[in-house]
Formats: sequence, structure tokens, C-alpha cells
Amino acid sequence: MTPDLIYGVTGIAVFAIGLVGALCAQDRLRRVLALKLCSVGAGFLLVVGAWRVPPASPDPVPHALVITGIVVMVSATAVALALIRRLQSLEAEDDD
Amino acid sequence: MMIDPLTLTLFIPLFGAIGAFVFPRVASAIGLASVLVTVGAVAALARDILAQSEVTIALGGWEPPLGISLRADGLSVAMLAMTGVVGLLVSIGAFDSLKDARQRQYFWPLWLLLLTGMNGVYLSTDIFNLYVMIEVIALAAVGLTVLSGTKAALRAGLEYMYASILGALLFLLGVGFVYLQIGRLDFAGLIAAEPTGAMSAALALMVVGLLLKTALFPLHFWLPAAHANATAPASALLSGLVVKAALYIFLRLTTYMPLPDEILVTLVGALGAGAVLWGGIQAFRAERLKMLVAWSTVVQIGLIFIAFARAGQVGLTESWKAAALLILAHGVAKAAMFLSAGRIKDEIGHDIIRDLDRSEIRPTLAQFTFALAAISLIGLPPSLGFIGKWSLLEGAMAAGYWHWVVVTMIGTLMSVAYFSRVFAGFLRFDRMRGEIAEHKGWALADIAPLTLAISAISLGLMAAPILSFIELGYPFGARP
Amino acid sequence: MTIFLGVIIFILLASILAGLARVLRAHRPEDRMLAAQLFGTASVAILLVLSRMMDMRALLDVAMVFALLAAITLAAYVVLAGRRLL
Amino acid sequence: MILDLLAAILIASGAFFFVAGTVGLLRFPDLYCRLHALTKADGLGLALIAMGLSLLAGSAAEILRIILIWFFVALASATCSHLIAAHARRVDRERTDD
Amino acid sequence: MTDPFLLFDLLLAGAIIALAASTLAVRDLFASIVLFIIFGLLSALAWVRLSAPDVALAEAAIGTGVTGALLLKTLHHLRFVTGRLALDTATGFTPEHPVPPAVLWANAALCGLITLGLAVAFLGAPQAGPGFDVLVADALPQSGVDHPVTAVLLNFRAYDTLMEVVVLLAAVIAVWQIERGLTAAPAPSLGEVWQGFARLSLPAIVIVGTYLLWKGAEAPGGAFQGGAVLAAVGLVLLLSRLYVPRPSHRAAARWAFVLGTGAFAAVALLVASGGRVAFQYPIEHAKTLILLIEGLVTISIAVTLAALFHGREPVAIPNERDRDDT
Repeated sequence: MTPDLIYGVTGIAVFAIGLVGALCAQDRLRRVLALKLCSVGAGFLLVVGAWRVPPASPDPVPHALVITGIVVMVSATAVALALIRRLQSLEAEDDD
Repeated sequence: MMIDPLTLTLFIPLFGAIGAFVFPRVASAIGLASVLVTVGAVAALARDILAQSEVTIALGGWEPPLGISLRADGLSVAMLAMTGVVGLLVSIGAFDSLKDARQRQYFWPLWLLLLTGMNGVYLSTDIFNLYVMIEVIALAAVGLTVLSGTKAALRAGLEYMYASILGALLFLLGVGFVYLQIGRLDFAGLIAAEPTGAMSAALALMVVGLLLKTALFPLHFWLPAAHANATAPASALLSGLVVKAALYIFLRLTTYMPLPDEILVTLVGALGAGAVLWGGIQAFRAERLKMLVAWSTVVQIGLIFIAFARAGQVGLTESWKAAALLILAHGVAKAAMFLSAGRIKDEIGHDIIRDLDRSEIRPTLAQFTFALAAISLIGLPPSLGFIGKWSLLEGAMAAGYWHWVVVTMIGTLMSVAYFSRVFAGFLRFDRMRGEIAEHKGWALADIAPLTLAISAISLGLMAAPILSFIELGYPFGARP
Repeated sequence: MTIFLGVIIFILLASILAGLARVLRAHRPEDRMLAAQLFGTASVAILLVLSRMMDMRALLDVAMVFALLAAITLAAYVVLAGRRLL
Repeated sequence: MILDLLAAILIASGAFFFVAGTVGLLRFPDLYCRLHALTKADGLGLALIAMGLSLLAGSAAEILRIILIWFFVALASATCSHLIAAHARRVDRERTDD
Repeated sequence: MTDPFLLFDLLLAGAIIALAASTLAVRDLFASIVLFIIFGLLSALAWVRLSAPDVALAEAAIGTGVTGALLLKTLHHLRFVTGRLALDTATGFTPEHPVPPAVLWANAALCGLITLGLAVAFLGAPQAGPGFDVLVADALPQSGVDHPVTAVLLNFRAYDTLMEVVVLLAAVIAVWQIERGLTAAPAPSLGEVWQGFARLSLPAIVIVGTYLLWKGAEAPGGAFQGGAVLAAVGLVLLLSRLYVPRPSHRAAARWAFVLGTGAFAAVALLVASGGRVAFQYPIEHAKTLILLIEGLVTISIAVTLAALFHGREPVAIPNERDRDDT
């Protein structure tokens, strides 16, 4: 039971939970959350792949990739949330 | 010292986007100029490819697998050229047809970023880099989808956003598995990899992610609304070009990592067949012209995947070429069709197919353009679409895959049927009592789709040189 | 010593989770914000101990960022929830 | 050796205060009491753990950083508990006004 | 001897999975966001355990901090700014087309199968398999920096990083475009305690952000983490209304957004014009160039993240032209 095994399985489970949410969630905001979960799950897999038994230091390339992934994901989230806000405003105007 | 055209192909649209965003007043001029220069760079690159059949640059001087290298061969330059030329003509159309100052101000930077992303995809040789590129494309494309700001467009844009993020994340997880197994991310590593469980999982994840992004039936749910509700230039870019980026990645990936089982190949083809049939039915039932055109994109993607399915077995270069030709043909013709549909909508004021023949205004030139584009999409000779379909059928018949022949023929007949609905609207005059005018006025925006439609037809006459160009640098499999 | 610290971080994490379970069953949204409060302090403690155990000084920076974030998220919540319910 | 023992005692008692804070959170009846228990106990717990770790630390720079972190957490936690309490009170008042 | 981390790791992994599931299962959206934030911070702890402090920093600062603030803001908007409290959005439940439980379970079963397949594939993959370790170690002396992650981000795979900044730029352009003409809610005053805290913490945050950036050359930290922490300054300023964006600030904002991307791309091209390929920094100037790029990128990231949080483009007076052309 090394940490890479434990957290690797965790990452896959988190991705799967996000996948269920992204496919089934009804609420717009919650679907964004589900996609965020997927991205963290994918990040886990890369970080786990980079892990080496201490005292060896881990592989830095996947770390850089995950950082890139995190920044990309925050951009995508911001756009999705802006769309949600805009839509909500338009829908509220129509209902009035 | 000159900078090589390969690098410029990426950086010119990027700097153009920055310029167009920082100086919104002259965004159109900057945008048009950068697209023009990009096409110039692609032309220079094409000359290099003709001379040396492939160009590779290790960025930063770091060779893969540590660094990322860019590689251009015949296929990628063909895609670049298609993107550049279609993009240039759409840009000319947009230069004229985007009236709203705000739309214009945001259209150019987003479109140039999109161009950067697509050029990046066609030159990339690294799967993580491809992930970043498809995200660049996704964000810019969603921005373009919702440019009109209507509620329908925003809803469609949000669905599109969910689909493309999920597709990209599936791809990213696939990248993670590739890293776990082989510890590198470049194409050369993929080619050398042994097929193991982790590699199959990686391939499955990446393929499903890409299918979601290309909207292959039944993952097409986001496409029709997104493409039909965008403004005309944005629709042309989305349908003609953006979908092709994911298709291209699929083509490359499955060349380097063949699908492990014949059944999976058949499954991809079956999904393609489903897309052809279901998309055809929906296109036939569509009420709005742009919706019909969008569904026809679903059909065409299905057709391309049938070509892929034929090509699944090793060594069937002909079918790969058929797929590549269909991709090019669809890019040109669909852009023409969406632009002309947009012109028709602008002139008549609506795009309800049933009421096309009740209009007092008959934008004949736009209608003619639409018909020309339809000829290529249906696959009538001598269009490029015909050549693509023909090589698909030829390959299928030679190998005795009659079921694919039947599906392709049914799809062709259906496309004749649904495009005829539109032609009937164009050609019937008996339901109008009053004067019928030709159009409200000529526009520069008419020239762009017409040029595209004419090239979709006439490129068919140049199919042989195109085919031999695509083969430069051995894009389809290992070199001899 | 390492075993001892291992037990300590386990206890700290368990206490976070127990508190979390309680806070989330609460009815008031303000109660939920206690979770951030709880987390802000205890996770910094965990990071401090981990930096000793794993011999990574960089974790002190992570702890610093955690401490900053807890405060800012909370401020965001109070500002954004501050408008009267309609 | 004695230093290690002292550090262990400090860290253990710090952990004890965290547990106590959580028990308070679980047992106390209303928001204000819970806030009180949590902030006080956890603040003290962190201080004790920080002290214990400072004893184990190798360099002065490390001790300085630990102290800075503790200071900042204390500051943030005080502000946050104030904000939560003030917000809760505002909500309470509005609720009774209605 | 047993592994002192084992229990902690197991508990943390269990908590992460439980939090992920409850993020999506909880009915109340606010609770769901709080759970998500805690989920993110616990994931960052897990990444610390996997010896990835850089990633933990980025996840805590960007993936959880900025994202959490964004989510809270959106929820606030959904609930209040539109002028009415819609019960469905408040509880996060949309009754329009409820998914039949059968579909839900079918989906869950499908995803369960997929998970099982992926888990088998993961367990079958080589443990601590091949990687870039040796390549990076060999190339590090020629990279200009001492910290391997920074070397990968800004030298070996600088192209990816440039495109990542481009994604950020695309996002801010898209958000400005989407949110044109939206109005914001007035915010309450936070009181004296908060003002005091802000006065004390703002300089502290600036110092921490700059420190992270500066340290990136030899230790975990760097442009993205530093930028995110500096963005927190922007968030505090925007939240407490110490800074209100005005239409006249748009030009400056545009420049700030493109500064990092532009400088990064310009440096990449400039070195290419000197007979090298793009991104090939001359070894004697590599450190200077990387620090320059990092500094400018940090500014851009900070401003862009704050702008993403703020959302709409500051427009003068919303008139007919800013509204939709429906």
C-alpha cells in the first residue's frame, strides 16, 4: 500500500464521480462542479505517475502538466460560469 | 535572418489576436491582415514541403520526448491551407457582414485565437500539447458561438462548453494513462508503444473524448443548436473548420495507435452510419435553413467516420486519403453553405425553409452559392466531395464491404432529398403575387461564399495533385 | 518521532472530518462557513507537521497560501451573502 | 532528547486542543458558542503545534516562517470569526424584524 | 516497522472520495460549493503527500481559491442579482425535466464499469514506471533555472505554457464578450475589523505573491502560483469596493491581459530570429529571460484572474447598443 496506489485509485474514483455528475446533473452550476471534479481526478493520475519512492525526487514534467491543466480549467470554468450568469439574467428578464 | 514559416504560422495569428484585442477600433483591419499574412506563411511552408516533404522543428532546441517538436507534412499543410483559405474568405465575409460594433470588436480576437489553436493542432506532435490546443480552440469557439448574444445561442454555447470540456478532460485522462505506461508523450513514443491494458484505456479515453468533440452520433447532441444559432461567419468557422481539428487528431492518433480490435473499427463505422441516417432524418425535418445545414454537418461527419472504419485495417492508405479528402471538401463547402445561408437570412429576414418561397426578395446569388455548395456536399461530380465519396465507395467495393456502400448511397439520396426542400423554396415563384426583387443590394459578403463554393467544385478537378500532396511526408503510417 | 507525528496528523484530519460532518448537517448557512474556519486552522497545522515529517520546507509556503485563502474565501462569502435575502 | 520530548508534549497537547475544539463544535447548542469553541481551541492548538515544531526546526529562517504563518492564521481566524458572527447577527436581527 | 503515513493516507483518500460524491449529492448548492472548496484543499494535501508541492500550491491558489470565489459569486448572482430568489436555483434543483431514476442508475452503472476498467488498467500499468527524470536532470544545467518544474514550464515545454496563457487570454475575452451590459449587485460594508484586516493583509499577500514568484527559480513556486496569490489582492480590492473598475480603465486592462502572452511570444520569436528556433534561449541569458517572462506573465495572470472574477467589461452607460440584438 504505497501512496501512489491509494491516491491513484482515489483519482480514478473522483473522475468517475465527476463523470456521473457531468452526465446526470440537472443543475447548470453543479455540472460545472462535476467537470471540475473530473479535472482534479485526471490531475491525480498524472501526479501519481510522477511519484517515486522517497528519497528519490518525483518526475517534474507531469507536475508542470498538471499546473497547466489547473490554469486551463480555471479559464474554462470562468467562461462557463459567465455563460450561466448571462443566461440566468436573460431568462429572468423574460419571466418578468 | 528569416524566421521559418512553420513558426510564423503559429505566431502571426497570435500576435494578430493580441493586436485586435488591444486596438478594438482597428480590429477588423488587423484581423484581416493577420489572416492574410498567415496564409502567406502557409504558402511558404507548402513550398518547403514540396521541396523536402516534411519539416520538423524541436522548439527550444529540446528534442522530444523532453521538448515539444512541431512537424509539418503533406496532410498537415493541406489542413493548414484549407483552414487558412477558408478562414480568409470567411474573414472577408465577416469584414462586411458584421454590422454590430461590439460583435466586430470581439469577433476578430476570438477568431484569431481560434486560428492559432487550429494551426497548433495541425503542427503538434505531442499529446499533452494537443490537449492545451483543443482547449484554446474550445474557449475561442464558445466565445464565437455566443457572439450574437441571443438566449438560444447562449444555451447552445453552454451545452457546447460542457461537451468540449468533458471531451478535453477525457482526453487528458487518456494522456495520464499514456504517461503511466510509457513515460513520454510524443507521437514517436506512441508509435513504439506495446499495446497493453493502460494503453488501451488511454486510447479508449482519448477516442471517446475526440468523438464528443467532433460530435459523432450519438454524441452529436450539442452540435446542431450551437452551429445553427451562431452568427453566419461564426457558424461557417465552427462547422467548416473547428470540427475538423478534432477529426484530424483522431486520424493521427488512430494511425499511430491502431484500434486494437476489428469490432471496434466496425463500431466506429456503425456510429458513422447512425450519424448519416439520423442526421439525414433530422435535416429533412428541420424547419430552419441553418438548422438543416447544421444537421448536414452531423451527416458529413458520419460519412468521414465510415471512411475511417474502412481504413481501420493496416495498410489501407486509400481509405485514409478518402477521409482526408472528405474532410477538406466538407470544410470548404460547409463554410460556403453557412455563409450563403447567412446571406439569405440577412436578405429575406428569416430562414424558415417553408416560407422561403413566400419571400419577395430572392437573393439569387446567395441561392446559387448555396446550390453549388450543396452539389459538393451531396457528392455530385466534379466536386471535391464527389472524389472523396467515390474513393470511399471504390475502396469499400473493392474490399467487399457492401454494407458501407449501401449506407453511403442511402445517405447520398437523403441529402438530395433534404437539399431539394431548400431548392424548391428557391425556385418556386407561384406562391407570390407581388413583384419579386432580386436582392437588397450587392455585398462583399456575397463574393466570399461564392469563391468558396466554386473552389469546392473546381478542386475536384485538381484531386490528383491534392492527393499526391497529402501523401508527402508519409502521414498515413510508418515510412517505407 | 515520525510515528508519533503520523498519529498526530491522523488525529488532526479526523477532527476536521468530524467537525465537517457536523457542520454540514446544520441548517444555517453561517454554520457551513465554520467549516472554512475549522479547515483553515487545522490544515495549516497538518501542513506544518507534514513539512517536518517529509522534510520539505516548501510546504511552509503551501501552508501560508492555505491560511490566506481561508480568509479570502470567507470574505467573499460574507460580501456575497451580505445582501438581504429577497 | 529533552528538546524532542518537550516538542512532542507541545504537539500532543496542540492536537488535544484541536480535538477539544471539534468536540465543542459537535456538542454546543448554537452558532455563537460553536464559533467560540472552535476559534479559541483551534487557535491555541495551532500555537502549541507551531511552538513544538519550532523546537524541532533546523534553522532560524524556518522558525521565522512558522511564526509568520501562525501570526497570519491567527489574524485571519480572528477576522473570519468576527465576520461570521457579525453576519449571523445581521441575519438573526432581520429574521426577528420580519 | 509500519508506514507512519498509511493511516493518514487512507483517511485522506476516503475523505476525498466522500467529499467528491457529496459535492454532487447535496441538495443545497451553497453546501455543494463549500464541499467542493474543501475537496480541493484536501486534494492539495494529497498532492503534498505525493511530493508535489508546486501542484498543491497551484491547486490551492487557483483550482480552489479563485475557482471557489468564482463559484460563490455565480451562486450569489443566480440567487439575488437577477432580482428574485428563484427557489429552484437556490436549492440547486431544476424540476423541468427530472431525470428518471432508471437513467440515473444506468449512467451510474456505466460509469462504474468504466471506473472498474480504468482501475484495472491503472493497476496493470508499471508502478513508478518510466518518466522524464533522467532527461530533466541532464538538461537542467542548460535551462537557466535550478527548480525542475520551473525549467519544464518555462524552458523545456515553454510552448505549452505559452498556449496556457493564451487559454487564459481567450477566457477573459470570451467572458467580457458574454457578460456585456450585466449589472452587479451593491455590496455591503464589511466593518472596521475587516478594514483593519485588509490593511494588514493586502501588503502581506503582495509580499507572499512576489516571494512565490521570485522563489520559483530554485524552489516550488513560480509565475502561476504567484499570480494567483496576487489575484487574491485583486479579489479583496474588488470585494471590499476599494477598487471599482471604470470604463476608462479598459485600455489599461487590455494591455495588462495581453502583457504576459505578448512578451512571452515576442521573446520566443526574438530568439528565433537570431538563427535559433523559437523558445531557444541563449544559455547565458536564459535566467534573465525566464525571470523577465515570469514576472510579466505573473502580472497578466493576476490581472486576468481578478478580471475573470469581476466578469463583465466595464461599459460606460448601458444603452440600446449594448443590449442584445434579438
